[in-house]
Amino acid sequence: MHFDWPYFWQQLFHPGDAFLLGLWLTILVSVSGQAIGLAIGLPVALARLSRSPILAWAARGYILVMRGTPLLVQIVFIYTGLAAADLVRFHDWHAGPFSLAGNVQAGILALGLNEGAYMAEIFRAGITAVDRGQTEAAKALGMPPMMVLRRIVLPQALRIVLLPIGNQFNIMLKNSTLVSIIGVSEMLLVTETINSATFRTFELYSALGLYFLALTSIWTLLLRWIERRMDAGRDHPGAARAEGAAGVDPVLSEVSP
Amino acid sequence: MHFDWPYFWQQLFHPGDAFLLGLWLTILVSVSGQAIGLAIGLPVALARLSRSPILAWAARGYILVMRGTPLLVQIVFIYTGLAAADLVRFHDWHAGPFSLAGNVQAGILALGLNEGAYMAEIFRAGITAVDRGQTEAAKALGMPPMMVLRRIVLPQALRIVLLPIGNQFNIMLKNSTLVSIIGVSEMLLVTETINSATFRTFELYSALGLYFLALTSIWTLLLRWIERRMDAGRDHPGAARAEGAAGVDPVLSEVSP
Amino acid sequence: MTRGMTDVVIAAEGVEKWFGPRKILDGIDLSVRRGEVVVLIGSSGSGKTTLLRCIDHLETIEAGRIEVNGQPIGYRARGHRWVEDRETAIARRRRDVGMVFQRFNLFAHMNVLDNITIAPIRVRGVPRVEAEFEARALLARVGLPEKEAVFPASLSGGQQQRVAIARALAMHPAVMLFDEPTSALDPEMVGEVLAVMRGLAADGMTMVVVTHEMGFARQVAHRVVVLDAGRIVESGPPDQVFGAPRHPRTRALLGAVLH
Amino acid sequence: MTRGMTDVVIAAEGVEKWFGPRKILDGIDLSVRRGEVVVLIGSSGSGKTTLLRCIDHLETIEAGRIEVNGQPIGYRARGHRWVEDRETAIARRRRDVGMVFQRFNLFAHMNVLDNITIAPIRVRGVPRVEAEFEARALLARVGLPEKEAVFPASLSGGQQQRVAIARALAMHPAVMLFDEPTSALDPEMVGEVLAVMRGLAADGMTMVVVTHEMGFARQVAHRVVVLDAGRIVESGPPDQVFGAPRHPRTRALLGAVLH
Amino acid sequence: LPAHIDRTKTIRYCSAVNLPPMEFMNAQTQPVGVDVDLGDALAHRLGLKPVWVNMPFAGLIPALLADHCDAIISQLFIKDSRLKVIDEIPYMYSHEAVLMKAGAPKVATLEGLSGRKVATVTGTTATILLQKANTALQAAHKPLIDIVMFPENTQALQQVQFGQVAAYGVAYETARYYSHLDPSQFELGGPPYFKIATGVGLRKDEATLNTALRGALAAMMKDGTYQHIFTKWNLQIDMLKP
Ligand SMILES: Nc1ncnc2c1ncn2[C@@H]1O[C@H](COP(=O)(O)OP(=O)(O)OP(=O)(O)O)[C@@H](O)[C@H]1O
Ligand SMILES: Nc1ncnc2c1ncn2[C@@H]1O[C@H](COP(=O)(O)OP(=O)(O)OP(=O)(O)O)[C@@H](O)[C@H]1O
Ligand SMILES: [Mg+2]
Ligand SMILES: [Mg+2]
Repeated sequence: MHFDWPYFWQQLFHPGDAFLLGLWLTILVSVSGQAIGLAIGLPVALARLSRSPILAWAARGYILVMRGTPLLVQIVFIYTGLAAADLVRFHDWHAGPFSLAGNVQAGILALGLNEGAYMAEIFRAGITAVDRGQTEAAKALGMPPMMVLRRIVLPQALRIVLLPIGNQFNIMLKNSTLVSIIGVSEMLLVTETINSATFRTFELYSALGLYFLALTSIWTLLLRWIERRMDAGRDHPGAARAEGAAGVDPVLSEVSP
Repeated sequence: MHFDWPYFWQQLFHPGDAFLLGLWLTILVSVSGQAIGLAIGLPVALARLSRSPILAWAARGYILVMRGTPLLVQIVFIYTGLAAADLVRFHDWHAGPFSLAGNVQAGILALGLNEGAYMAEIFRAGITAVDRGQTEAAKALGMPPMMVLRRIVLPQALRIVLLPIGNQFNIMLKNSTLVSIIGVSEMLLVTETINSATFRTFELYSALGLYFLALTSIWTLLLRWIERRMDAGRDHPGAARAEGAAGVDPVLSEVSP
Repeated sequence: MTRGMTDVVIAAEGVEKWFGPRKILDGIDLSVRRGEVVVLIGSSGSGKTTLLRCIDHLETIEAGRIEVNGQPIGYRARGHRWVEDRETAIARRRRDVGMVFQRFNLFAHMNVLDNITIAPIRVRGVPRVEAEFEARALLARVGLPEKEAVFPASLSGGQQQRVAIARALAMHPAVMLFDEPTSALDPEMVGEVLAVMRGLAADGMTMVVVTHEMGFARQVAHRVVVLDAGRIVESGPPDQVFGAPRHPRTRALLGAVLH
Repeated sequence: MTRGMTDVVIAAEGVEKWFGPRKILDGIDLSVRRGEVVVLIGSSGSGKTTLLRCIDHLETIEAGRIEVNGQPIGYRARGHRWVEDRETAIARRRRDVGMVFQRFNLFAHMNVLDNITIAPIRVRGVPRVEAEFEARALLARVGLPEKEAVFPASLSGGQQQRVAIARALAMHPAVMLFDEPTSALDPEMVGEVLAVMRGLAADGMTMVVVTHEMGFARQVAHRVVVLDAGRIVESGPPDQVFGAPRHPRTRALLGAVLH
Repeated sequence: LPAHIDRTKTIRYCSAVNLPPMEFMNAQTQPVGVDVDLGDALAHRLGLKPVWVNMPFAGLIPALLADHCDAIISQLFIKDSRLKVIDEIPYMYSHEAVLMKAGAPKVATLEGLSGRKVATVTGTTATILLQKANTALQAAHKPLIDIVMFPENTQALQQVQFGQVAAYGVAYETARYYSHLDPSQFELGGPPYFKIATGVGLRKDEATLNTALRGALAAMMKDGTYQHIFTKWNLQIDMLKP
């Protein structure tokens, strides 16, 4: 085996600007995708739980399709398929010094739409896990449904879903590599490009793996810290959490790359 | 919007041989990857739970790396990276009428190694969920540790992990698209190839999505049926399951594409 | 003392409640006057909880009608038919009814003061200072003046239940419904909650109380109502119901409870 | 009647057990002769369960030694030091001890017959027919001849505990340890389990029983041993211990239990 | 010029920036190569800023049709099947070849690869030529070529390097580039065997742009810019005869 240590160290500790740009894109795409996923997830969860059969079925359908098909297929479909059918076209978007290429937009949208389905299920589980007694007490006090949701159920559900959502973001970080297929120069595509000039696949991909390991580990530590902070804000950390939360094993809840 | 219905129906109901071969490869790669994952998962889970710190740390490390880095990176690393470092080369493998191309082997191995980490965590959760009283009663009867594991703990853990493992296979089906990057002509790569000649992206990817939706839905129904069958074999379905299982929300347990 | 119709706080007529194929309430007629304390007893599954929930429209009813303060709750007339009201209208009607649950149901993410003030502020639109001023008075009344900044999880069951009573009172309801308010409590804490309820009764609060505390019923109730299989089988002053029960179910029930 | 040393089934000397910084057993000396029934009592947390578990080496001990049938359990001499035995060797020694748990711990994935036969077949190497024959005899003895094909989940608690006793007996242990075998049972089922245990005692089985059933202790025990904070504070025939307790802790304890 | 190009003053080229010497990334991950020089020159001549959008080869035409770029410059061969969906402006010739590991036995024709494993990039003409060869082989009852498709060039190339495939079917220009770059590793597996005109891909509804680009190209040929680029990359054999 040949392992080019100097090259490896170079790539690990002094990567070129292109790679750093890739790192930035990985983070940008992941965070934006997650934000869209969160924004979609809550209304879809509410639709799924709503008494209107149309809303509930629409939400079910969305979740089924998003979770039943591969993300890679969704990415290509959204970027190229929709445009091919003349439905949506992604044009570069400029605002002063900032600009967002069309394929980056499409990648973020695809990741976000996919994530939305998983978020919806997490939110649904969280809302369902809030003790029914809480809702009933709120209703009995004369609160209208939206107020019950906003003031009583959601604040408690949010605590429950924090951990699963946090775990899901690790998956998002890893999934962001898939947008390389539509030419978004995130870390993987940059690495591939560098590789096409240097052919140091082993060293380059080792370094890339370490970068991802660092990202996911940092996030995991951050998540634990956030969790502890939130618990510390309560008198009784254990009791303050609805029981439902205990069912969400942090290990099982993250089950896939 | 232009939608070429005849072309879509054709692709959906009378796909060419290449596509059917892709379907077969998708299934082959998924099932084999899952089998490897299962074979790896159990020993790794046992190592992770073992009292030997070396084994436990090795298992932890394996799980951390596999879950902390993107599958796409792992696939390229295993197929191209290992070969580049002169470590492993995948050569076609022939046995009579059967043959398995090198990249298919690498794809299966990568999926399997990745899956192994997730399987290990599921097995670990399952084993931990088996009531400690069961182990103690078995020890008190004079059973040596391996017998306790084999005759008492594992049979009960297997019932607990059935559902999470089943859900995980859906993820595996979807993840199998990622091996297209190393040239395994599964459904996605075949579709891309067809598309590069016909440019009917929307129709082709719609059909591809429906194929995957069918695969994952069929598997989900099958899984429910298996579960019901297993429960029917017991006197008291509910009680026969260790409580730990209740914590594994089937929804939350599948959280990613 | 004669009371006019306006003094009827709860008027239920021919109330039927079905859960699927099972009739749980079977023609309930009950009227509760202002200032009256009614204790509801009955064996497990006889429909006591369901009746209270129907009065607050936490359950729909399939037949009959229920009026609180002279107005129907949960339903409105549309031509000759009664249809379920809009949720916001139901919510408004529910303010007249205070409900205390067996399992307290304090809002877990809020401290005691917020638990008590949220409904006055958000539902009744009371200014915060005013709501907090009143909440502190209520906390003093239930004997917990020093607990306002504490979260429910760090209170004992008895303390939680007293906060729950204060929370319901903060909405100035016309009637308070109690569903076995002490049965989830350790024995040491039952007394403190019953004491608060005694105080309420003494202040003239209209109350419907489901309880197994026969001592409380004997001392505080103006009327004891016995429910069996969704029907009212006996109703009268505590001395009469406990002293000379007429219905065989009442006798069996009292035998079991007083044991 | 004098008994020789060979008649000592359990011999514990100066046993100490620590959980982290806490000493849970503090110099236990206990010897149990063949055929003897010892009842162990003591307040919650006094170490009763821990002592039983140490005898079966389900817990390690930090000082002292425990012998069963004249041989140490869980440890072997290496030069002048005692080291923990290999797991398989411990497993072999455990066959001499039958253990019945508070929560039964029947194997949930096996029917009753398999629960009883698995250890004889797999551990003792008894042929299946023979093991099943004996299992049926044991089931008859515990009064459940017709339940062999049933799974534990469909048995009542009392039935499960009786199967658990049969399962332990199938290994022909030299001594049976019972850890509060009836305290997880509904009152109706306590009697059936105690009856089986009485039968065992009458047949001359050596038994160490942790229980709060003082009636059983009085009638069946040859000796009552009182544990307090990890020490044996009193030991003697039931009449003496119950009738004229010498130690203040015993008196307090009996006061609480007999109440 | 079309309105949207005129407004933004940029022209977007779709390209699989992975095929040296036509288009590839330099150490600073800037696109360079024959096509890039040409594309940049065309853009400057029209007063536009070039933007290179990188993507897998198979995705180029779908992306152009999806309006993700204004033109394809990516050594796109001019073929009837493509002309049905897009327009192409010819600007050079290309050839096909096979790349092999240094020292491997050479083949005169594709049929000579019978029974061996050959890598290609998805959607390229090499794939189709290999499939055609297979049809011939089948008719002759000879073992077929085992074609393995990769989404991009590097993956395919490395398979040759590692000996996981016998040959790599790719444009002659690329094959020659690698065999010159590292003769100890790579060698041309045979003579160039297929000559085809190569063009800039455009959507059919972009007539204005078509005219503008043709004009710019002609001007470049006239003033020698065109010849200068091909000489720089030592690919004079691929130049269009003016
Ligand atoms: N949501 C529901 N769905 C179906 N059946 C219900 C529901 N709620 C109550 N029931 C049934 O209605 C009957 C009356 O229940 P209810 O809770 O009112 O009795 P209760 O008198 O309060 O009894 P307890 O003293 O046990 O609280 C019971 O048989 C119960 O099983
Ligand atoms: N695994 C353990 N780790 C730490 N401490 C333990 C453990 N098991 C028992 N203890 C402690 O040891 C002490 C004795 O426990 P043990 O269960 O032996 O008491 P016991 O006499 O059986 O009480 P009970 O009547 O409640 O069953 C208790 O204080 C208990 O908290
Ligand atoms: Mg009730
Ligand atoms: Mg104990």
